[in-house]
Amino acid sequence: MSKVTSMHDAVATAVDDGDSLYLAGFTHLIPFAAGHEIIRQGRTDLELIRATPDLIYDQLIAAGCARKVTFSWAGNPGVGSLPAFRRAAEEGYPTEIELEEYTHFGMIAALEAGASNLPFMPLRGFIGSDLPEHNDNIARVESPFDDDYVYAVAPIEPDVAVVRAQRADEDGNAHLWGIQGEVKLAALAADTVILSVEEQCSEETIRSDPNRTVITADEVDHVVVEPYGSHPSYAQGYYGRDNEAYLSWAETAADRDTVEAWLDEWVYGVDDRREYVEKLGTERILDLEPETAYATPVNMGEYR
Amino acid sequence: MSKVTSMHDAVATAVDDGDSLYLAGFTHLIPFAAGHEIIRQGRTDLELIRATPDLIYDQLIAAGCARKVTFSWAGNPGVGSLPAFRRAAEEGYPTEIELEEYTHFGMIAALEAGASNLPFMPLRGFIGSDLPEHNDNIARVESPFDDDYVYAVAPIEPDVAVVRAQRADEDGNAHLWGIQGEVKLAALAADTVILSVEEQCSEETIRSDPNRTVITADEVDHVVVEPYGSHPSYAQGYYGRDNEAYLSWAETAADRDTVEAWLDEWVYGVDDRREYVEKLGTERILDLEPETAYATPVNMGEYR
Amino acid sequence: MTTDETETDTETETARERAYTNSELMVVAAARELESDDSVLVGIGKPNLACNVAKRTHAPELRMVYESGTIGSNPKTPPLSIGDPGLAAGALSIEPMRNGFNYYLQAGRLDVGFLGGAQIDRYGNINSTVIGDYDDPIVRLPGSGGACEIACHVDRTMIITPHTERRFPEEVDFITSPGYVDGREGREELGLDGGPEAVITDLGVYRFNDDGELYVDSLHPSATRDEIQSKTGWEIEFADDLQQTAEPTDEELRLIREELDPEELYTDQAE
Amino acid sequence: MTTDETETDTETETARERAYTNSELMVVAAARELESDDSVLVGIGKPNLACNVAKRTHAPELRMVYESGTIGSNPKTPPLSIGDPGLAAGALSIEPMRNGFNYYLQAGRLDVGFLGGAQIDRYGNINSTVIGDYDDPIVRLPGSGGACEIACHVDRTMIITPHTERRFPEEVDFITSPGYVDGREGREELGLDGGPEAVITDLGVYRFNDDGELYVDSLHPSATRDEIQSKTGWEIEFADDLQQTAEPTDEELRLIREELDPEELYTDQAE
Repeated sequence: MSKVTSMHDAVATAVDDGDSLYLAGFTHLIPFAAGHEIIRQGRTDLELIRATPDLIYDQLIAAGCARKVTFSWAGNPGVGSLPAFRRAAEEGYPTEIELEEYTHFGMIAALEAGASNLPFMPLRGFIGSDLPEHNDNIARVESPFDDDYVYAVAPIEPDVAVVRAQRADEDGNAHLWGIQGEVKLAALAADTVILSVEEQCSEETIRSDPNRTVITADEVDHVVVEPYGSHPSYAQGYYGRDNEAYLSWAETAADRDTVEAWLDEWVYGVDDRREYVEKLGTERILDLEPETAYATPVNMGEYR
Repeated sequence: MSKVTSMHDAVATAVDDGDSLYLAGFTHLIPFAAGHEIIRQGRTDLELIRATPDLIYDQLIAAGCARKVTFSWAGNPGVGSLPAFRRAAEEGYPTEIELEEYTHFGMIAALEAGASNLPFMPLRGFIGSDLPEHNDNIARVESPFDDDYVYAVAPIEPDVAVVRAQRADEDGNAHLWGIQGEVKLAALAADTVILSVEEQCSEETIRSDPNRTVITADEVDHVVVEPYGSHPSYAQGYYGRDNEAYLSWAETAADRDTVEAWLDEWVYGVDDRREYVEKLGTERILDLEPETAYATPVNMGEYR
Repeated sequence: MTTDETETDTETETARERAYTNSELMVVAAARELESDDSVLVGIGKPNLACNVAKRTHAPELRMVYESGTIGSNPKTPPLSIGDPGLAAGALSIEPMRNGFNYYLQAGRLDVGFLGGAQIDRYGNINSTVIGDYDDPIVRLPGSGGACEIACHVDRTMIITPHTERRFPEEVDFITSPGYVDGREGREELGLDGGPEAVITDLGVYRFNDDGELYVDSLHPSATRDEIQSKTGWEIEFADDLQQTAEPTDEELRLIREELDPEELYTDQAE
Repeated sequence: MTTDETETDTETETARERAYTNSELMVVAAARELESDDSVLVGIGKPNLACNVAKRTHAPELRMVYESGTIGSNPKTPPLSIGDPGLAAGALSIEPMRNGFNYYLQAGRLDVGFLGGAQIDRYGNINSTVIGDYDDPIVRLPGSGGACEIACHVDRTMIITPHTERRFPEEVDFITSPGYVDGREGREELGLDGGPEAVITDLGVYRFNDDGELYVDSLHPSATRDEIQSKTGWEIEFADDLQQTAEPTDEELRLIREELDPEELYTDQAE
């Protein structure tokens, strides 16, 4: 049964005020379009969970959607800090935000526990760090077999995850290539999953290469087909990362007024991702297009 | 630097009497040729570790190579029991064998702990089972966050793992498709790794599809290029499973004499896998060949 | 339904009975336990046939998952093992073994699992490990494989086994896979949901009552209460409204004989 | 080498100094820490440049691994982020994030890691979390990301940072990533091997003595002992045989300026 819908309807159905939310993707396939739709629909009091809040959470924070940020690295990769995140954390503007902080490894282990239905996940992490003192979901655990020890993290189980992939069938079985990040874990750990893809494909395409499948329909509630839905993040093989947008964010978000003007223009000022892409313009889109480089084929064989 | 060598030399270098050994592969890509070479070289006192001992460990046990079997399901899939394993377990012939027993999930979790350098791995397994009473490497652990509990298993870290894949470059970066089983974990958990492949490929081929890489050169000590090295198990896309060989094993191994006659003919009676394949004959090989069915291509993109 | 009625039915069915065997009836009875939106962890042999019969009849959306990590397999012919290449080719996804157990089984994404066993007791606990003493076995069986955690984590466990006396002792020699332990409360105390749903033998279909104890829900046309009781190590209950197991349809028999098991590897088929 | 000699050297180098900047020298000094069979967890900016200089000169077999899970990346141009598409295309392998941390970092498969930080103390402990009180920050920094576990698990941590007074306090406000804790024994007691190997600043290259305390191993041609001491929150040690940091070669400068950072995103380049 087809789960294909619009981003507007998927967000309207899946995301409630007060929800905990994971917009997944490590640099790659970040669901910017979903984030913008959540801002347009005016959701508030969200717990924003994400290893790397990135620009998309900075925008959600600037728009006043957040009450809490659960994270492990809150910066603009290769550029510097996230201005709106800092204003919220340092000055409480536009909302006070509570912080729940991990290391990347700890955060991923917590998602792994959530994805696996385990009460905790051990890791050799946080050792010598001051972080465990400030987070009750990190605890030291002794090995039952010797005098070794580890830290454990409690499961993270978001109400809603939005994940992206390059292609999926109408049920939500998705092929993803390039950097996978924590996409699979976020989908498995969350109660409700919106899957957004660059293009829809047939079930046959999925079945032709089952090792490429990262998300299966079991986890997916809504499928949204949304080309360029990750810009200024990227989709491997479809378009590159718009590094200009990341570099200019430092200035764009430098103060309250400039970031609000940006939101007015690029989020509130467009109806949906299609309008956003039209506004970006053909030249910018074309500049991001990579040359084609196909993976060497593999033969799965036909067995009777 | 090329690690390519012969199976004879790889086994001679890597496998010592008394070693713990993991010949990996869940039904798919079982390293039969490596097992036969170990028998030919007369290794003894081995701890044979493997979720599914399958015919290859039945053959190693029949040949007197084993002192211990660590396992989770000792049967002939779809057929019945492993006669030589049972003779050793029930009658101590040709050697007494110690058993260390898990469930599949427990065994995989123990390999995961070994692969991850963790002192234990939790799982919701063994619950209500009598197995933990008989294995000191299984222990109950309480959650540090609530009143939940899990079982934990200690790490399994074999001295040597032999793993197979369809193709690898000379360094040991390998593409594997189809059923992956515990291949990756075994390679990661072991001290020394022999990688055997159906065919050697260029580093470029590997780099054209990095998401297909299951083993990287970091783990690999020896690369052996050995077509049909998994028969009567199979290599997805290259040849099918020789179910006839599995079905007839019940009879072949039914008593001491028949299994020894089989070893004389098919293991001691050939010098290497090439001779084994020649002995199998063209017709049998051709009968196992699947029709071609390529995976739908993906574009990784060329980024400058 | 009384014993008399059952026996009468059995007699009148003699002619039709020739048309199918009890092993075919077992497959069909198991198939009917499956619903179209089930994700089922398929075993080899009769469970695999049962899933394929269900998928080709009343449960077209049935999702078949194998311990080998293949998700949504669609094999053209029944596999000999749970890791055959025909389960991988054309699957929706293939997971490394750890992920299959961790994210699918343990995380509760699978509805149904099929298990066999050398011994099943009155609470549906299963032994597939050892007959006799663990350290000095009379018969060393294959062991758990995936069975223990399947029994822990799926919603409904289906057990398919021939009914012989040594298979149904009051207590198993070794618990490989938990049923209701010592009753439904025993299972709950371990923190486990789900549990055994049905036991399907060559004599009947059995279920579990409110205490978690096995009872006979339907008798196969060729079977009698006495036969079942005589082969069971405790006084087994029979349903007040004991039914006769519904017979295979022509289409179900055709599927088994022509498409799924033409070589009679897993079923004896009537001449 | 005495202070006088160093100063003399610095003066005589003034002309040549124009030919490169201290940020270029930092890149080159970091590159020289790398060996050809190292697996290195690369950071963005100068660490990435350093790895690429090393790979193109004395360490052709260097394996570059990124926190995003790309193994053996071979980017054509330096990435802005650690997850750029050019790190994925042409990599040897791409691991899900969990596998990268679990199987590569935690399992000890990585030799070198690069870290930065807002504060570094005398034992090489790093703060990249917060200036001021954790719950009421003066400056909220990005946080650990991968840094804490990199500091725990690689054999040799390299720290690249400008040397300003507020960056080198005697004690950091918050330990994000452990160095030698309160000395080498402190690190050992936590069960950690490895540790900080070098700190590379715009003034010099510093290492750690047998107690795990920072000392200045070489001075950059343009720097002085006094400058370093005046910007350090404790009495910093200088090596008995204090060296001058070796200058970039023409080939190293060419690589940085023409191939790796033509737009001067990460280095100031001499006119």
